[in-house]
Amino acid sequence: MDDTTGQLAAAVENAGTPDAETRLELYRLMQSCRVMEQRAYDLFMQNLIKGTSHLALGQEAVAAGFGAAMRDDDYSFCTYRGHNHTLVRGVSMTAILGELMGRECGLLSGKGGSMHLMDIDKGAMGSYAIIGAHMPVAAGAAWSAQYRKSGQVAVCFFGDGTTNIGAFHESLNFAKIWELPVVYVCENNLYMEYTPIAQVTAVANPAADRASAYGLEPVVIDGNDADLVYAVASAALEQARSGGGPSLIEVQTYRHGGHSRADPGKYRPDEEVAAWMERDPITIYRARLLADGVDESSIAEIEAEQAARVDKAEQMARNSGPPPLEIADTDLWADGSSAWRC
Amino acid sequence: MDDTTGQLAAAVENAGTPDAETRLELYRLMQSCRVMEQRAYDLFMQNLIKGTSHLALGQEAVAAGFGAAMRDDDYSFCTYRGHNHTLVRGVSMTAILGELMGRECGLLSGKGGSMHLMDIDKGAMGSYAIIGAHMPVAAGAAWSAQYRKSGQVAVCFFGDGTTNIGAFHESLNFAKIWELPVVYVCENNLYMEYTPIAQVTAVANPAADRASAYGLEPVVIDGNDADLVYAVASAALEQARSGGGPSLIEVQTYRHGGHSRADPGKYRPDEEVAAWMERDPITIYRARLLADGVDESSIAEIEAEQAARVDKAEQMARNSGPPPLEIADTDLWADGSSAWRC
Amino acid sequence: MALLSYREAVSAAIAQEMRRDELVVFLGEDIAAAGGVFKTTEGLLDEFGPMRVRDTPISEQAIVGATMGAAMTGLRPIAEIMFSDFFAVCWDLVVNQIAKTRFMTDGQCSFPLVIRCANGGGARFGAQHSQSVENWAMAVPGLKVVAPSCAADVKGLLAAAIRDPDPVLFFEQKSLYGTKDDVPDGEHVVPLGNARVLREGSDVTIVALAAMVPRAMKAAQTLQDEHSIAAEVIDVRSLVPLDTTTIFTSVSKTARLVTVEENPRLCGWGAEVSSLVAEELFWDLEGPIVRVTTPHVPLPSADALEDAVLPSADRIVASVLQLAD
Amino acid sequence: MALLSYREAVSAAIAQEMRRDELVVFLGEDIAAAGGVFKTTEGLLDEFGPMRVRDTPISEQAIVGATMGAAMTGLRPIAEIMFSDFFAVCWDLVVNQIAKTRFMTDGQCSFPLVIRCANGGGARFGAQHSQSVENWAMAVPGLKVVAPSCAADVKGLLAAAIRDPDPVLFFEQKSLYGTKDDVPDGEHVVPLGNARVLREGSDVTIVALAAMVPRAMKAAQTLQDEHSIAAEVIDVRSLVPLDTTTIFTSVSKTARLVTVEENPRLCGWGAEVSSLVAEELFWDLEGPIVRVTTPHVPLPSADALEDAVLPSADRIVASVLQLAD
Ligand SMILES: Cc1ncc(C[n+]2csc(CCOP(=O)(O)OP(=O)(O)O)c2C)c(N)n1
Ligand SMILES: Cc1ncc(C[n+]2csc(CCOP(=O)(O)OP(=O)(O)O)c2C)c(N)n1
Ligand SMILES: [Mg+2]
Ligand SMILES: [Mg+2]
Repeated sequence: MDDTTGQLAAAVENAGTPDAETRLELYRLMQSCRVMEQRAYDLFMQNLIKGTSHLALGQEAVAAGFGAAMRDDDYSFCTYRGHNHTLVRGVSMTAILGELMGRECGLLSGKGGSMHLMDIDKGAMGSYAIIGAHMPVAAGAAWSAQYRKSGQVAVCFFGDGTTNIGAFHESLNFAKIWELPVVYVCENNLYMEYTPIAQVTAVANPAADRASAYGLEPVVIDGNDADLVYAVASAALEQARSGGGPSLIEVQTYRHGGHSRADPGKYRPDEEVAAWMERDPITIYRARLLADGVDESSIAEIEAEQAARVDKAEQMARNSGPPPLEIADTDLWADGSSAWRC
Repeated sequence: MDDTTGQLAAAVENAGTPDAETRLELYRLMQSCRVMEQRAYDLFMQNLIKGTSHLALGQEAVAAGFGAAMRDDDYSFCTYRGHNHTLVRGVSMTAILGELMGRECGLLSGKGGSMHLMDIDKGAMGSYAIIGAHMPVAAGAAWSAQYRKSGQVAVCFFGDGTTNIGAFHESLNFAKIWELPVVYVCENNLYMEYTPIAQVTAVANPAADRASAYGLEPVVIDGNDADLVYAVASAALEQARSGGGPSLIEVQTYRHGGHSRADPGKYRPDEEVAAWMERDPITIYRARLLADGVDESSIAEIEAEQAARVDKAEQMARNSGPPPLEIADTDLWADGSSAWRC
Repeated sequence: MALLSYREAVSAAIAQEMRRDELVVFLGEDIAAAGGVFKTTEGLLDEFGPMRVRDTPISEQAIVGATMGAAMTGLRPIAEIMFSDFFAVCWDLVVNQIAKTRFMTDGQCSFPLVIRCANGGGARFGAQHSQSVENWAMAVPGLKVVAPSCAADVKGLLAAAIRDPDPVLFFEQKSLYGTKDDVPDGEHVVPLGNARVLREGSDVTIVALAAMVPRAMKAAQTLQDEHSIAAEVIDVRSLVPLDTTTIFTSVSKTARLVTVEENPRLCGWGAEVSSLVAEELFWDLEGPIVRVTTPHVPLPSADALEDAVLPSADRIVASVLQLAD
Repeated sequence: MALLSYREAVSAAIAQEMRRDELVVFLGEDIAAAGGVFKTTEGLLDEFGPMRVRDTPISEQAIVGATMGAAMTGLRPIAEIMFSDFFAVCWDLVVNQIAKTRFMTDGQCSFPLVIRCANGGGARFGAQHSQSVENWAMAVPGLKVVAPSCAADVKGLLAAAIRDPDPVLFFEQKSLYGTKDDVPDGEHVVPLGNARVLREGSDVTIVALAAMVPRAMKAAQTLQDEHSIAAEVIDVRSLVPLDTTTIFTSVSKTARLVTVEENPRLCGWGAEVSSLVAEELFWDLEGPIVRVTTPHVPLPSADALEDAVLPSADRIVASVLQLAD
């Protein structure tokens, strides 16, 4: 067994309350995610977002808790359900909505779409739409940080369903044997697309019950508690940064809506949905802040600020035209071209 | 946790001595493997076996123990290091040596080579040369047996190095959730090709320490003890046959020689090699039989019979010509042709 | 005749074959209870039950490997790989195991299996959910490769694929799922390996596949109406086996060939058809062989960009006109 | 000049580049302590230490994924995939992630990485350790594809690949590892994308790659000696970028083209070259374009059988003669 065993469990156990500023930041981040994705849903319904889009409404505490805990130069890797993970790194909301809408102002000028958001200057190292693929890539970024002695950490988000694919297994073993500074975060929202994870998984906690297979500490936390996510994120980042190697954290959460697009999520029992709606991370956090004596006005200010932000972002994205057609065959190669002959 | 927990451990604990006939059969099987592979080594050195060949000298107790315990219609799946696993199913030694030598009499008429032995009539469902690939295939055969209610079990052999590839992970989870009648056997011989397994694996027992990740019982046994292998094989086969689902068994063993071809295996410490040579499964078993009162003459008889068998097999293979060139493009399709146009 | 969508034809074919042969089983992600993410498999779980129609974890190697193991031990499995792009995560099982094992073992066993997938662009899903990879499959000895362009062929060719004793990769074009078409009533089976001449013409042969077929037909109409060029349009339908007889007969007549493929430029199936004609029918040709392809880039996501790169009827028309010059 | 084997040229190139740039790192199975299963990487661990030359588990997805992650964060990694056949177990990382991410993200990052592998037949290893898959790579937008035929090019092209800002798949032909050749002393770099005319001739152009190059040269000699046919032999060296200028210049002169490829028939790189010529150089041609390929089957293992399917100098000669008829 590893000498770090218990370190993260201890962090969870002793998680205090973050300082006041951090708490408002956590609320701000969650609120920004919420308004942005609600707007994305509306835009989808208006057919202004084509193709598909995978919302993480209900899962905001995870993005916010890690986002607040990460250093600016840390790396984050996420999936198609990665709008929030991208936003919390400080990426422009206009650029995100613009990308979902396929506009010129989009983060990727419309070349990537909702499933592939990346902003490398902010350390948002991409959204990957093939299950598990980004897990070894995150290990590679961590390897690079380790080799360059940069003190950076890579954080990699993925879903419960992802724990059954081969890349999960290879990545965790690989990260552990090289003691890489990478934090793997399994957002267990109980479902793959439409199939309940319990139906297709040999263990109850798809990530945590497998941690020991990689010499890692099993950690399961309430992913709808932003303070707790922040605490465990801080501890895992610190462990990685100080040479203590990788970690695997399972956070329990729930998506309010369906898997993607207009999926109504009808395969989920009503009571289950209702119970989780009760546990909305933002409602809970707002009430907690108030109970802890935070001024309602500072909360309202954040809400107003984010509401204005999303309105402005939507407007700018709407005003942006379609991308110029010339970019359809640029930037395959580093020289900017896509030439395959000479 | 699963209700079968402890079942195999109990079998190991209470492993009695197999009946006299079975014990002679175990000796016979081990001896047949030994003489065949020693001969294969000689033939390789004489350049009569081209390409490559991966011997399992020293690992015979595994093939023999499972071979003796399996029902004739059970399925076995193995790797490039699979000559013994193929032979113990009752496959012709001439056909195996002939295949290694690329002769017309070869098991696959020379089309497959040493890494791809298969004799489907004997339930020897093939040797697979890409690490891990056969693990889900074995699950599929078990699924088929389950669906057809045939009572057959699939046994799948692989090495310690194979536990770090994705297919391992997917297969075990898949086998468990469908409770498939498949027995996975990890032959831990301490090395992948030249790299010690401990250097690249996050846990000490590469298979057993991961069993719980698939809701399976952890089992590690001495793989050089044919009686013990036979006992655990019988228990695992029985569990699978009676609907108790899959199992994962780690057997500790050692290859006497290098990984393949003329690899002298110099990366292994001398003391390690010496210690394991002391634990040669055949020497041990012979001594045990004698100690238990088995007649030296019945042992000698087996030895003479297998010596004669391998001489004859070699002779027949040598006498066989190269395969007819016409077969180089037959049997891609079920109709016997390789036509891609019409 | 019944009007069925391309999507409905998928489940119709599977149901037809499952009724006929209880060795036919079906597995994949979200295919059973949910009826498939493209709703191509609705109703199958209800009719055939959970032992024959099984949801799996996200484990494509396990899915394809299990399909292989089942096929070599007496079943006739059908697997779904949700998007053809995901073949890349289980490619070893497809190309090194399924495709090779019969040959390597001197014909000891065969692999009566089908792997279906949603292939191709047009849905604004971005580069990892939109590519056409039928050329990947065609490049591998031991795989049969089918890609229908209409509901009737989905039903008939999928049924034939399920009955076929060899492994078939079945590429459904996701932008065609909503298209409707007359499908013969009762048992419907279309033998593999027959290209179909959809429109006769004497001036140029246009060979197309899947989503490119309706575009080629539209182009042919424009060529006729606006340029008095009579194009013969052939739906290849099956890349392996490839019906060179039908293609060659047409090219012998028209002396000019244009291929229209959705896969990116390099080493696409059009290159194979072109090289066959350049080798075996050279003396019949009266002009260059033109290939219309997606340029050699991944597919962009924004609608305007995706439309710009996929071969369009206009681009086909322009290519033929250039050839006719 | 120094006489080096093709095998030694691999480590010479890696050492040259690692000395020059400490961001170059190298990982793979058995490459460090053991010096590689083909002994292509001996001495590197000793010289560069375990932080730059690292042994990995049997986890090709982790190897290639880590290579990608390292490349996008400032390193210049080199990965070894032991046999090219094993690309199938990590193909997703190569084709869906590495190849697409720069394009999809509007050029936000580049991927200065190399994946080396042992490719091709002739070693009697059987179908899962012998195939030529350079055509798989060529079919994927976003990958550069290099396959040298001699030690000097191994060193020079591998060095160029390591310096290249884009992902390069580097196919070493395993049957050539033992061949020896003069390699320039000192720093040696051969730019990617230049085919090489190895032998001039006016009657027919023979385009070949890797192990087929010496066979094409042998065939050209026979054609000259026994049939007075002057063949021009071109070593393609790099499939992407493809030097169509050199190939077209030659075909314009000879008016006849034969391609010789080791990959199986369908959708090989020869099909692409043939289709390019059939489209763009049609009017210069005076005869069919002939492709010599391995037939569309997996490689058999027995020496007699393997030799029967791989293109031989004799088969090349026969194909040219048939064309000359
Ligand atoms: C290799 C692969 N297989 C299947 C899919 C299709 N797919 C997209 S999302 C998804 C479910 C993923 O579930 P989970 O990991 O729990 O993430 P969540 O969507 O719940 O965030 C599936 C099966 C895919 N993208 N990649
Ligand atoms: C996917 C894949 N990667 C690498 C190899 C090359 N290779 C062949 S055997 C081997 C070592 C396997 O080790 P282990 O699983 O312990 O089996 P053993 O050889 O010890 O029986 C390796 C790396 C391969 N065949 N397939
Ligand atoms: Mg989920
Ligand atoms: Mg081993």
